[in-house]
Parts: sequence; C-alpha cells; structure tokens
Amino acid sequence: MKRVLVAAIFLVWAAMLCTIPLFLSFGDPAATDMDTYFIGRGQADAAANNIVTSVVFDFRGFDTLGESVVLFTAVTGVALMVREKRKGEEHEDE
Amino acid sequence: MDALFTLDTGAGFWNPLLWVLGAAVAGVIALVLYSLGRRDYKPGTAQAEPFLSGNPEPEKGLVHVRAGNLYWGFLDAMEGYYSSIVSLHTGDLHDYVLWYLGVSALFLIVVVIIG
Amino acid sequence: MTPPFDLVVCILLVLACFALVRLVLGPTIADRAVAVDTVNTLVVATLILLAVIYRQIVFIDVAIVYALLSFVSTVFVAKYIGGEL
Amino acid sequence: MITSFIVENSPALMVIVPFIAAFVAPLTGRVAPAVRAWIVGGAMAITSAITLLLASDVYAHGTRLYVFGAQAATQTIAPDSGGIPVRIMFTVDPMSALMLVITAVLAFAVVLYSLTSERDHTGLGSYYTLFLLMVTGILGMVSTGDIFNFFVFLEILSIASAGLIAFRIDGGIAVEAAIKYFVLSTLGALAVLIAIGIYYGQYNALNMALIAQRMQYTLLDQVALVLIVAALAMKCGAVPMHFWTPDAYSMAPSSITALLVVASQASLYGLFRAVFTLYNVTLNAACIGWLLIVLGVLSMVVGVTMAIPQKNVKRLMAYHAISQTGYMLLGVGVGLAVLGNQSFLSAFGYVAMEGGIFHIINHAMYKGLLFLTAGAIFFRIGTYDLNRMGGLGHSMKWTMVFFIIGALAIAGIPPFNGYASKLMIYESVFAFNPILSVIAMVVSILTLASFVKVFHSIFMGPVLPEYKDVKEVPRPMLIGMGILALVVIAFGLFPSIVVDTLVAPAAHALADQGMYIATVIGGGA
Amino acid sequence: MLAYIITFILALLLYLLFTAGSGTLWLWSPSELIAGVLLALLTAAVAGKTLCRGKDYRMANPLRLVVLFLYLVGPFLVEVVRANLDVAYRVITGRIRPGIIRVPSGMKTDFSVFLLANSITLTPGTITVDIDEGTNDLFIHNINVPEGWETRPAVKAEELFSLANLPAWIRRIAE
Amino acid sequence: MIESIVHVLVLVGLVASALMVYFFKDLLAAALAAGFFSFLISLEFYILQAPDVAISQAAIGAGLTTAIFVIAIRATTRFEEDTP
Amino acid sequence: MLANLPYIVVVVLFLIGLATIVLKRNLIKIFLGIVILESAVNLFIVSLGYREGGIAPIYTNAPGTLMVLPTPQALTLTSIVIGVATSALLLSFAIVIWKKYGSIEIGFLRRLKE
Amino acid sequence: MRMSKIVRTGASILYPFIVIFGLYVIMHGHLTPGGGFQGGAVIATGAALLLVAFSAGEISGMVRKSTLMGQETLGLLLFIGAGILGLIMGAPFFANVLANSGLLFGQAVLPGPNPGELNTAGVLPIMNIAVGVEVWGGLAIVVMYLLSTIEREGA
Amino acid sequence: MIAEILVLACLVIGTVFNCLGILGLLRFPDVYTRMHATTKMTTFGSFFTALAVIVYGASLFLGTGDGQYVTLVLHTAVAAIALAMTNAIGSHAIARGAHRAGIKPAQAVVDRLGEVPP
Repeated sequence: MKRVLVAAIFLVWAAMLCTIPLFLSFGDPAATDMDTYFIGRGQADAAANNIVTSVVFDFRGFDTLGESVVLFTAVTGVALMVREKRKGEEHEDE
Repeated sequence: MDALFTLDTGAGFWNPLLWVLGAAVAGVIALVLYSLGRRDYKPGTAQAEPFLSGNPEPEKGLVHVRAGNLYWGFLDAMEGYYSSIVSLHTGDLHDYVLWYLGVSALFLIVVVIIG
Repeated sequence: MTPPFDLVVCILLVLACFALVRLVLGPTIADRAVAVDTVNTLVVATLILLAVIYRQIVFIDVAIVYALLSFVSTVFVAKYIGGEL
Repeated sequence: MITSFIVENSPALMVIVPFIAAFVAPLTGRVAPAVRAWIVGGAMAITSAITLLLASDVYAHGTRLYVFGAQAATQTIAPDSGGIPVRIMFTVDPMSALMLVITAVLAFAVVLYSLTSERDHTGLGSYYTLFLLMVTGILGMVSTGDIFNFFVFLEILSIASAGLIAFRIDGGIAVEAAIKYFVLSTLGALAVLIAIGIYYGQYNALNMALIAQRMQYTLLDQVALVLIVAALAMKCGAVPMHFWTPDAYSMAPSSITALLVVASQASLYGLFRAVFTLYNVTLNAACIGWLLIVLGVLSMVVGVTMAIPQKNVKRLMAYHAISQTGYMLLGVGVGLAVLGNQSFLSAFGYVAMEGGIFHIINHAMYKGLLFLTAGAIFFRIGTYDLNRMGGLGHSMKWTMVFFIIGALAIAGIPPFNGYASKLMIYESVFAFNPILSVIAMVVSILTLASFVKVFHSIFMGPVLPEYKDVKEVPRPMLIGMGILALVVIAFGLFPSIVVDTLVAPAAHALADQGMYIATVIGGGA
Repeated sequence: MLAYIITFILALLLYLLFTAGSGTLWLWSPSELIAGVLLALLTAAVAGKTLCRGKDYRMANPLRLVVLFLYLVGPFLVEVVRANLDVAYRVITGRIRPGIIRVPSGMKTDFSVFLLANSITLTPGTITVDIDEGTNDLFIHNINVPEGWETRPAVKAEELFSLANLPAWIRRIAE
Repeated sequence: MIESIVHVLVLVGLVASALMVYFFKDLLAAALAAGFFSFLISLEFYILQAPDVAISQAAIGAGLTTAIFVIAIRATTRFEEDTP
Repeated sequence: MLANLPYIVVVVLFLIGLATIVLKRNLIKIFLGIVILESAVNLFIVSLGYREGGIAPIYTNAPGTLMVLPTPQALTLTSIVIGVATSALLLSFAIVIWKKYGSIEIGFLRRLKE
Repeated sequence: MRMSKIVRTGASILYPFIVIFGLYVIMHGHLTPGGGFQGGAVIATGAALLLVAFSAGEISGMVRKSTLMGQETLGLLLFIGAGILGLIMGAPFFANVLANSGLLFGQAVLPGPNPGELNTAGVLPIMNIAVGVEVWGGLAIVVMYLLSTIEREGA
Repeated sequence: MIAEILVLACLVIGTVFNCLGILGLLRFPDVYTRMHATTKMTTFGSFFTALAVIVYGASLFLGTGDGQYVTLVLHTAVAAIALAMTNAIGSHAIARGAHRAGIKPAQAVVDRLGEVPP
C-alpha cells in the first residue's frame, strides 16, 4: 500500500517537473530585458568587465550579503554543535 | 467614544468595555453573596478539615490529579479517532517528507484540474 | 585551420565515461578513488581544450582550480582508508 | 537631521544593526559576557525601535520602497531600463509593517527574557548570534520585494532556527528535532527556488511586482504556485505537513520557540504574499481559497485534538500553535475565495481577512507569552512533563498570572485579544459557510478545555514535595513576559483601534494587487 | 624571517606569472604590480610557516632552481617517455610481474625525498607506496619486477632508472 | 554537432553518477560518486558558459563537500545498515 | 522536447535526489540526496540563462557579442554557497546524533513522536 | 595522525601556491571568472589540504582557529562596511559610489571587449576581498570544527 | 605549418596515451597496477594535450604578437604543472592508504612492505 502511494507521489512529481522541459525552451529564453540591461549597463555602471560579478556585487549585492550571512550562520551553527559542554550543565531528557 | 472601542464585524459588534463592566457587576454581586455567608467559619480549626467517611486524609502529593488522568473519558470516547490520528505521527523523517511531497502532489492535481 | 580540438574533447569525455565503469565495478574503495582521480585528470585536459575552442582565455583559470583542488578529496579518502583520519 | 536620516534609511538600518551585532557578539563574549549581553540587548532594542519607526512611517505615509544600490533610495526603475525594476528592493507595505511590528515587539521581549533564562549555558556567543540572525531573517523575509531575496532570507531563517533548535545537545533529542526541521525546510526552500527559476525563465523577472504584472497563469505558473504554496504551508505548520512543528517547538529553548512562532508566521506571510500579490485574480480564487480553507480547518481540528492528550507542555502548546495557524488560514482563505466577487468581498471578505491577519498578531503575542511561561517553569523545575508538575501556583504567582492571561486569550475568552479576532472570523465565515464557523467555535472550546487541563496540572493543587523551594523567576524574565501580557490585554480592550489602524490597511494592501504594482513600477518612473 | 622572504618572492613571481600580458609595462600594468606586492606580502604572512618547515633554505639558491628546471626538461622527461612506453606495452600485452620492493633512497632532506618519490611515481613503472619516516627508505610498487630482485632485501635507487641517473641529479639539486 | 555530443556525454555521466550515489551501500563510495557528480556538473556549467559557477562548484562542491562528507563518515559510520 | 535535454536531466536528477531522500534510511545518504537535489536546481537555474551560441558574460578580448544571461549565474553562486552551508550544518547534526544515539539510521531517530 | 612525508612536503609546497592563486582569483573577480567566493573557497580547500596532511599538533602553528574566526568576522564587517560606504556618501545602502569616481578602484572602464584593468569597478574589488576573506575563514573553520569532533573521540 | 603539425602530434600522443591509460584502468588486476596506468599515462596524456594548447598559443603569439596569448600559454603551463604534481602526490596517498587498509598487491612476486611490522 505504502509502496503504491510512494510510486504515485513520484509519478505526480515527475509529471509536475516535466512541465519544465515541455514549456521552457533551452538555449532560447523567452524574455531577456533585465539581462540585456545588465549586459549593456554593467560595464558602465559597475565598471566591471565581468558582468556576473557586477550583478553579484552591485545589482544584487544585497543577496550576496545575505549569502555571506548564511555561511556565517552555518559556521556558527557548527560551532554550536561541536562545543564542549560544561560539567553539570542541565540535562534535558525526554 | 463608543465607536472607538466597538469592534464592528460586519454582522455584529462587540464592545469590550461593556463586557468588562459586566464582569465588574458580576464580581460585585459575587462579593455581596460572599458577605452574606456564615460568619462563624474559622480556618485552622476542625471545621476546615475534610471528612472522608472517617478515613484519614491522604498525603497532599497524592490528591493532586495528574495531567495524564484528565479528560480520560473524552479520550476514551474518541478512541477510534485518536488511534488513527496518533499513529500518523510516526516520528519517521521519511513519513514527514512523504507527507509533504504527497500534499504537494495533491495540490498540483487540484490546481491543474480545477483551474 | 583549427586543430581538431573538439574531436579530442569528445574522445576524452568518452574515456571519462569508461572510467565511470571502474567507478561502478571497483571492488575496493581505492579503485574508485583511482577512477575519480583519473577523471579529474581527463577533465582538466578537457577544460583546457574547451577554453581554446571557446576562444576564452580566462576559462583556463577554471582548469587551474581543478588541477589544484580536485586531489584534496582524493587525499581525504586516502587518509580515511589508511585509517589515519 | 539624524532622525530624518534614520527614517530615510530605516529599511536598510533595520537589517544592518542586527547583522553587525551578530557578527561581533561571539568575539565580545571573550571579553566579558556582560558586554555581550549589553551589545545584544542594545542592538535588539535599536532594531525594534527602527522597525517600529518604519512601521509607523508606513502607516502614516503609505508604502515605503528602498532600492539597494540605486542612485536614490526610491528610484525603483533605472533610467534606461525600459521601465523594469532591476535592483533588489524592500517593499514595506502595511501588511509587511504589521509583521514588522509583531517581530519587533516579540523579539525585544524575548531577548530580555533570554538574557536571563539561558545565562547558565555554554555556547552563548553562538546563541545570540543565531538569535539576531533569525530575527533579521524574519525582518528581511517580510519586508523584501524581491523573490530571490525572499529565498535568501528564508534560508538564513532556516539555518539559524535549525542551529537554535539543536541548542541543547545533551541528549541528542534536540538535534533529532533539528534534523527533521532542517531537512524539511531545505526541501521547501529548494521547491521555492525551483518556482523562482520558473518565474525567471518565463518572465525574466525577480521583482515581485514585475512578476505580478507579467503574470499569465500558464501551466508552469500553476506548478510554481503549487511548489511555493506547499512549501510555505509546510513551513508554517499546516496539517498534514505539521509533523516537524511539535518536535521542533518542544525541543527548542523556550525563548526560541516563541520566536519560531513568528518565523512560522513569516512563512504564512510569504504564502499570503505569493497568493495575493503574485497571482491575485489571475488564478482561480475559489479553488485556491478553498485549498487554504481546507488546510485551515484540518489544522484547527487535528491540532487541537492532538493537543488534548499531550503530556509535554511545550508539545501541547505546539499543537495549539498549529491549531491557531488554522484560524489564520481559514480567515484569509475565505477572503481569497471571494476575491473575484466585489460584493462578497466588501460584505464579509475583508472582515474575514482582517480577522485572519488580526489573529496573526494576536497569536504571536499570546503564544509567545505562553511559551515564555513554559520556559519560566522549566527554568525553575527542569521538566516539561505535565505529569510531574503541580502546585506551582503557590510559588510562581506572576508566572501564573501571565499564564492565565495567555491561556484565556488563546481560548478566545473575552475580553482578551484572542476573542476579538476569533469573533471577526466566526461572524464573517458564518456568512460564507456556517459549518466552518461552527467548527471554528468547537475548536475554540476544545482549546479552552486543554488549557484548563494545563493550568490545573501546573498551578493547581497542593504544593508538591519536590517543588517546595521553587522561587519566582528573575525579574528580566518577568519583564519580558509582562510586555507581551500588556500587549495582549491592550489589544483585547481596544480591538477596534488596532483593527482600524493596523489590520485593516494590511488587509486592503494585501488584497489590492494593482496598488502594489503601481507603487513599485508606476511610482518611480 | 628568511622563510617569509622566500615565500614573498615566490608568491610575487607566481602572481606575475598569472597576470602576465595584462598591460604595457613590459607585460604588466602598474596596478597589477602594486597588487602583486601586497598580495605576496599577505601570502608570506599566511603561508610563510608552511613553505620552509624544515628550516631548509637550500632551494632558495637560484642555481639549484636552474638545475631543477634542467632536470625536469632533460633526463626526467626522457625517463617519463620511456616509462610511458613501457607501461603502454604492458597495458596492451598484459605481461606484468608486480611486486613491492624496498629502495633505500639515501636522501637526507625532505625536499629531495619528495622529489625522488614523485620522480619514481611518475617514471619507470613504479609507484611509491610508503616511506620509512626514519631512514627515508622508499617502498616501491614495481609493475614488472626484474628477475632476481624479489630475493634481494633492498634495491639501490639508481638501478630503477635505466636511461639517466636521476638520484644523482636529485642529490645535486636538493642536497 | 560535436558540441551536442559533448553535452549528451556529460549529461549521461551526470545521471549515471547520481544513480551510483543512490545505489552504493558503501557511504564512502557514495561520497566519492557525489564528488564525481560535482566534477561533472562543474563541467556542465563550464559548457553552459558559466565559468564563475564552474569555479565555485569545482572548489566547493568537488573539493570541500567531499572532504567534509569523508570527515563525517569517519566520525559516524561507513556502511549503510540493511535494516528495512 | 529532446532539445531541452538539460531540463530533462534536471528532472531526472531531482527525482533521483528525492528518491535518495525518501527511500534511503541512512542520514548521510539522505544528505547526499540533498546535495544532488541542490545541484539539480543549480543546473536548472544555470540552464535558464543559456543562449544558443552565446559567450560567457565577461568582456575580454574574445570575439562574439551575444552573451548568455548573467543573472542566473549570480543566483546560482548564491545557491551553491547556501548548499555547502546546509551540508556542513547537517553533517554536524549527524555527528552529534551518532555520538548520542550510536546510530544514524532513520529508524533510530524516532524518540520524538505522537 | 599525519600522512607520509611525501604528502606533507607536497602539501606545504602547494599551499603558498594555492593561496596566491586564490588571492589572484579574488583580486581579479571583476575581470576574469572568479571573485570572492571562488577565491575564498580555493584557499579554504588549500587549508583543508594542510589540515589533512598534518597532524593536529603540527597544524596549530600554521592554521590558527582564532585567526580564521577573526577573519570571518572581519570579512563580514568589511563587506557590510563597503555597503555602508554608500550610506555615508548620501546614496542608498550598497550603492557603488566609488565606480568611475577616480578614487581607489575608480578608473573608468573602456566600453566593449577589452582585457580590463585592475584599478576599476569601484567597491566591487573591496567587496570581493571582504567576501574572500570571510569565505576563506568560514569554510576552513568548518573543516577544522568537523575534524575536531574526530580527534576528541580519541580514535 | 610546423606549429600545426606539432599541435596535431601532441594531440594524437595525448589522446593515445589517455586511451591506453583508461584501458589499463579497466584491464589491470588490482589497484596498484591500475594506478600505474592512470598515474603515468593519463597524466602524460593530459600533459601532452595541454602541450598542444601551449604550442598552439605560442604559434598564435608569434603570428599576431597579441599579449593575451602569453596569458594562455602561461596559464596552461601552470595548469599542466599543477596537474602533474597533484597527481603524483595523490596517487602516492592512495597507494599508501590502500596498503595500510590491507589491500594486498595481486599476483605479487614480492611484498617487502607487508613484511615490515607496522
């Protein structure tokens, strides 16, 4: 019973994701106006030859800040996990 | 003034101040009833001790009704429902993920078929 | 005339797919590590050739990163199977 | 001058201040823990103040836009971009402002509380860092106007929450809860990312207003809708995807649990934002509305019935959180279901949405309060097991008072704030479909019943011998709880003020997609 | 201190290698040169302790580096070609006779052992499997152990290479 | 023509290595296969003209992720248990 | 449809990753599944920006004027770093679980239920 | 434990090489493929190589945990500071105020295909350096933390 | 013209050796002998393909005098050198690990390392 359900779920997910190759065309994006702006203006506005860098740090710089913070968060989380517990610190059972 | 405090819900309204006023009035009535009670009650004397058919009073810790025993009747009456719903909470990560995936799949079917 | 770089790229990738066979079969973990190492080498060559095919000199940097760093994971695996990690 | 600077740049400062404090918090802990406490508390206070300032500004002057990296902060559309917003922007409309208010108040109360309650633990530097990052994640999520930026903040929130849920690594059981939470939220975030990819591939846009303007509702958009709605509904703990909620809520430290409530509601906000702002009337409103309603009703019923037999107080409260989330889904779902019909919308749709949104703010306050009281009890007696509690009302009087306030509010007893929002939901939903309203009332009664049980088990009865020398919790914790209790009472006594000033603009801003698009795209041109 | 200076010079040279062709100042632009000096300083600060761990500064001598270069393009390359042809022959015919033999290297410094081991790995049908940390003896897997070697307890390093005397070269370079 | 063959080869390799990650019982082998997967996906990024992404995938995905997976396998256990 | 081969591969990889998560019982295997899933999504986003015959969006001496779209690459960079952060945190969780529970099989992670 | 002498020597020779290459990648982020993340990840992988080649006792002189932590915080603060630079100059947060300004990294860039010049792109190189330093510290310290869980077990 | 022939020759050598290396990887009986095939021949082959690119770049530089081809040559050379170095170290590490893990060399006529007490 459970196997059938799992198979059905996978089938539906496959169908759901298959809309992507069916309706999007690879190598020929439907609309490009935003990126045309980036390519055209990146060199003048951000003064960088690498448009990806100018997108990453200038046009979408705030995302990059968020991303660095994600890394920092994960490092802090790992530090929390590997820390030494003090003797006698309270135990939380159940 | 009333308009400031009255919550209009479209079908009706509710004024919390009126409610508080009502509660205060009820409190006053309760106080009056309380003052009409017996005057010769004194705590700390034999008057206050419970009478349990002559048995000695059990220890304080034992008379406390623990949480697991509350609503036993309700749980018993709904046993069919509870046995099925509790068994869904397996604590297995796979089941958690599968429920999520399954509900997404169900959503997709509903959304695509109906509109 | 441009030398037949793209043909070589194809051959190298086919070879990488053959190395995949060793990755599947490899009786021990060391065999698999060797297969992955081999694929790294092939991929570096592929990257260099592709950079020339695309006429993008800056792409060679990717190949350098590959060549420098791909063996780190191999060393980790080697240390692990040697019981030293 | 400095005030105008702060008001001008408040959306950015709101994020900058906690970030900086979070970065330096672990280092300052090496100097002295007191310094760290002051830095964290001060940063949180400043953040809350800026946030409230921003919210009041939004309520006074309408939607605030803040474009990162442009020539001027309000220049949403670059001069020669052909009329499209290309940069990341914060779009703080009244709905976002409402969430900001909730976050600011609750986070400030919680930080006051946790400065005392967690003082005996190791790893506090990381704790405060993650705490501040979590708050920032919520703030960013609710105020961003860019869909990829939403994803980034969602990830910040998920990772910080996962780390904090696993904070008590003693028995490993908290880590188990964190794994469950984190695997699910990673899956959800990836689903959101795929949806973002689909939007990008179709419309070449990442700005929410631009996507909304170009929305065609093709089959791909339906898939994206499903991915986003399911993921965010899972993140906010709607039945039947709620399984992680009791685990995570019960295992996190109590102050974090109070914040997790807000995190869930930020996800709920994301869900509403996606449905109302990205799609609005292009989708089949009745269908999606009924989906939300069904989710809501299931959440209400299953949540409250699962809560009744629970023995762990925080697990019980977590199930109640699920149940209360159902009310919000119900209210807003009814609003969504009648979105296309203007007469229904003005008759009861707006009221239902106001009820749902009002319930968000109320729920955050009283559920936060309840979790904090549970934490206070744990702080003194070291267990969450209801079977081992009893008679604490004799020694922890203030905690008991706060608990009563919270419990009455969640059960919808007048004159507390839970009643006000529930009343709005009952009456408007009754006009939509009476059965739903009846179910909501029954659920409310069951909520009361289960909180009577909790109250009885914890506070009533004779003093148990093992808890003879239990004292009241320290004052900062009481202050933290007191702030929330005051808010609960105030909202209960003056609901109409809150509804008129905070909630109704939020509901109208949420429902009015055209306004949102006009503000972002039409305004700066 | 010397270690930091060596690292600095090496890093600067490498940086200039990477950025060659960037400008007019004889292949480099001025900003690249300034950045190169700064980054090389940073590299020296970070990696200065690792490069010269053995307090062995022989390789700082430019003459030795020239000899190293000559070695790499001369005898080493010849050996590599021969080794590859040999292994190619074995791959095609499948005629192998593997075994692990012990080779006392007689090298004293870390770098010379490193160079010898890598030379052995890349050249004649042999792979360095392990090294005795105390005596610097190498254990070498040979794909085709010549007749008679299996009985000998140790094989001299010079015997491994047939065309050129690589160990002598390495001694000249690194010791 | 040849470029599309390259493309197909890389993509086939991707699917094959992902399947390997699925089927290997030995977690270390699975981690190695994941490293292999990362190499190939980096190559795919390269072919899709995204060198920035290719570098970061090569350094992070292929180098570091495999490394931390190996460390975690060392710290926990190497083989999957066969319990259903 | 066959011209969209990368998208098809994305779908296949996504399903393999999901299967790894749902059907395997070892935590580390599940995390490997998450890595595959993330890579699949990254590949999807990068493929979105590809233009036939385009060159990388970097102004160098290279010929050609048609560039592939830069935004997906920027998004993917973000996504990759988020992926490694996720993996690191999950693995540290797994290590703690191993220390406390003595097993990283999913079947043992069931102390929290009902 | 440590690996054999050959690996150790190789790692210590490769490390400066990797570091300078990573710094090159960071520094040329606005001209060639690469940038802060990539370069930082490259150097962090180099640090992981050192960590795996040497034993815990030997490594303490070469890669220090406190340094890495400080690096991480410093990088983030520098990054957010580069954003705040916009606020100070009267522009919004994250505005690229240094581009084309003639100050540090402020040289105007030629339009069209050209190999590029290092001294351009305004705050972008600063952000690249900041992110590079942060990612370097962050990823290296993750590896260190995870390794420390093994060593404490005392195998 | 000479450059083209050289490039072609390098490419052919590189391809052939790579093919043989993979053949050896698939054919040989145990990990050590496989490593012989891959370490030597694949590295050598890849080195020669890189050399082909170097020669190609040099010929272009001599033809056009454009500075960017210097970058091409130098970077390719760096990649090739790094490849050779890391491959040697990596294969040594694997061989050592394999032997420590107890993998005996197949068909071995002699195993001196196995005789050394650990």
